[in-house]
Amino acid sequence: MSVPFLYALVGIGLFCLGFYALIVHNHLLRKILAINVMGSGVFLVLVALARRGGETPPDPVPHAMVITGIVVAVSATALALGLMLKVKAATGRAALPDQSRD
Amino acid sequence: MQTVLSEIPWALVLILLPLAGGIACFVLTAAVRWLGLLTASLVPIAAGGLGWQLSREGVYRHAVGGWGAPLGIDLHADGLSLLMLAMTAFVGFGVSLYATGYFKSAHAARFWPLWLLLLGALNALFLSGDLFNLYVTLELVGLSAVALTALQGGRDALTGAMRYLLATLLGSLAYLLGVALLYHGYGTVDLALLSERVAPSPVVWAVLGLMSAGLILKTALFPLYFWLPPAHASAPAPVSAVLSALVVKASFYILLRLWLEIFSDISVDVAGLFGLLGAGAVLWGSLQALRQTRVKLLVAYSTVAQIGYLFLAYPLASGMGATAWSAMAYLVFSHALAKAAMFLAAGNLRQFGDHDRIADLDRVVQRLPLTAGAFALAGVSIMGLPPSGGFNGKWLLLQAALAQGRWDLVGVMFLGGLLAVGYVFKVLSNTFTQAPVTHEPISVPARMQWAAMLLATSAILVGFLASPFLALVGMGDPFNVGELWP
Amino acid sequence: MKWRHWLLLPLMLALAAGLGYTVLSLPDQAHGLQGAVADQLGKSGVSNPVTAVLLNFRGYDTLLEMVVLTLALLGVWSLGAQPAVHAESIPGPVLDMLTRLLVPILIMVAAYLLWAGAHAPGGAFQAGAVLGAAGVLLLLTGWRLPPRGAGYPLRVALVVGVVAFLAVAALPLPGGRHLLEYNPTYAGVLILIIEAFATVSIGVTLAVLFFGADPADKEPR
Amino acid sequence: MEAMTWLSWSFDAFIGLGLLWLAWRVLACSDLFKAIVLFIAFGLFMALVWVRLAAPDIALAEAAIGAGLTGALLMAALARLRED
Repeated sequence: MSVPFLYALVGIGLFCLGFYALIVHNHLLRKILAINVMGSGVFLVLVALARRGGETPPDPVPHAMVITGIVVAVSATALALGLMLKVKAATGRAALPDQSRD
Repeated sequence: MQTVLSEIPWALVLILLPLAGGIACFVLTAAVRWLGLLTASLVPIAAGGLGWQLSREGVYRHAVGGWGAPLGIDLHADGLSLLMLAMTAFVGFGVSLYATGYFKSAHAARFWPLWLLLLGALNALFLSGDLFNLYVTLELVGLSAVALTALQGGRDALTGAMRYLLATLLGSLAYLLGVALLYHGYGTVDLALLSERVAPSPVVWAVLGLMSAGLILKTALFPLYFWLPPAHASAPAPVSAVLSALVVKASFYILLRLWLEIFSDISVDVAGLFGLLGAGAVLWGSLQALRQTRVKLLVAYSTVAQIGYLFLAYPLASGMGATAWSAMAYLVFSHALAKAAMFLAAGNLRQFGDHDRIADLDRVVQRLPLTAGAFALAGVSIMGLPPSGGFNGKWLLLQAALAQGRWDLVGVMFLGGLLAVGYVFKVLSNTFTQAPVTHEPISVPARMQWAAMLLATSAILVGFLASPFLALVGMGDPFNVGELWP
Repeated sequence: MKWRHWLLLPLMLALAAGLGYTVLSLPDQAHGLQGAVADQLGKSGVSNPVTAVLLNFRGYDTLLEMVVLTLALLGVWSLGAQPAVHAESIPGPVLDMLTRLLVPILIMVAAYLLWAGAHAPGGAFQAGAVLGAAGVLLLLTGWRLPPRGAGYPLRVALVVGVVAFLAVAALPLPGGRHLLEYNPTYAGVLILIIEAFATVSIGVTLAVLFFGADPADKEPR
Repeated sequence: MEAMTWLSWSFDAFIGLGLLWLAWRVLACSDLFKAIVLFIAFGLFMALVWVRLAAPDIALAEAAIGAGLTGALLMAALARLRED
């Protein structure tokens, strides 16, 4: 298997791993980490596949998209962390209350 | 005069004006209310200008930076974009008017920048013709909506906002993975170019699955609606109105565009699945709404149900495209007006009695007649009774279902209508009587009542304007069906 | 509770397998936009293709992305005061000395990255992040913005990048040209101006996000 | 030449597997502090991958933002979480 496909598959793996962790874990910090891992997976797919076909200069468009994506990810993470602290302050736990019991 | 008006790039004004207004509100904290209301009143004028421009010159395209797709980003406006932009501008104005009375100084300084940026993000989303650019606007909409939900704090609002944030980020990432695969499959992210290039392949199927799942989650279609009721019910009233009326329509719009441009030729079976989920949403959402004991939760579940109607159009469009898509356009627009009015009225009720328990509403009809009237008029449109925009939409949808012998969907619409009558009257019937627990009423500013009334009346009036409405929506033939009904 | 997770596992494996199959079904040769970028690079005003895409060909995305960053800040500030990090994190002499040494270096690195972005790896986001890191180090050693700078001046610094970007974007419109259309003669200068202001805003925003709340926020916690 | 290609391929395979292993540890290890440290390591590994994929611009952005500042934000949040 060529290197671009190898990394693209790793990206898919990260996406699925993060998705699974996002559902399974209760702690909000862990959910935020999971979202970030998922995002890294998507970025990896985006850039790795641009390398298909060898040593020619790589396609800069996905590179620019990923830089945009990284900034979006850090913005979302900052808001999520701030919200998590407020949830902890309001409920005493950094986890979402079980909806079925509400 | 005419040349000056036609030379103004109204579409760009719709994007740049609210963004600049939001930033001005952030810096000049002392003048937020006036800056905010001014911006929100200029946006409908710009939307009107764009409509005028479209009707004279046809579909609008703008190559940002002068590059043109696929290298650059293209903006694009047709009748469908105009429908969403007009909806945003109109609801946005009503909500802004309301918000000038609702938020006190500290919260006002936080509300206006976020809200104007959300307004600009929604306009940018409805004008974008580029899938990656749509991802960025989608994140703008999502983050500002979450921040607005948490604005006033409180346990329910904070946990609701957190759940909402995680759901919306997950949806965006699924969508983005779809964009990545499309780019590597077809070498562009421009929607118009993709619609020429896409052919059935494993990539398209995976993209259809990823993007549909992500956008359905963000639209809160049954069964992925879990995040909507807590967020929409616990947000401040003007924010709830924006979330239910506009924000869920943003992801709905992207899904619709993708369907019309790319996916409808690939698969008809998926339309059946969308219809099934829509039917589930109508029945389940309405039943849940009927069970609620608080006004805002009831209205939030009603949104879950009304989103379902929008998806009923997909299976019906394969046989009777013009009728089904006309119905959907009507439902999108009138639901936005009616639901915003309902949430604003619910906010008034809450402020008036300092609670929103349905059973304890105390002689509201006599003491807050405008608000009760707004709720009732909005209810008429939500139930789909004539004359109203909601009636036109549901009547057209029913016609499409009857003509194609889809008795199952006819039954769903009939039941959904009955349940809607049930939940609207559950609130209304309690507004006449004296509550067991009486309370001291808290005064509600007149403009908050008039804002709700304005939107509710518009939801009724739009029912009388069928032919100009559909002529505008049909501009540029966004649905590929020729003339829209009638 | 746990049995649900076990049920989820096969679903995830199926998802991974499906997506993996999709990726492998793609052709071996990429047909992206590298050709189109290379053709127009001469008119973009910079010679680093990534910077050309970020600030010129797809500059509109970057403009909106600056708004995303501002929005994150607005969102965090609108949550109100956050608990302060406890006194145990008051720095020792080592961190203090390190900071004195590092902050000037980081600022110089940021300036270099900003300038280099036109022709080599680098650019406003990398430079802004380095500037933000310098700000975080300062905050860690206990430095705080003086009260006079916390209100209006801070807010101006936070949005100056977006404002400059918006201004340059709207500049061609009165002449009937396109949004964000640069005259190729001045494209390089315009890009550098946008990037310089953007770097300041990105750096300040990231440092302030680390701090948590609006330093001018007098609301009791 | 053949040996070089094979060596380079196995290096990439090693990084790819290492990335997956790190992500799994980030999401599964019991201590949150450790998880954040591992996440920062994950970010630095990502930066290495970007270099391997001929994307030095992203590598810089990832190291500075993805690993550096996100890591700092996470650490600060964890410290505040454990305040009370």
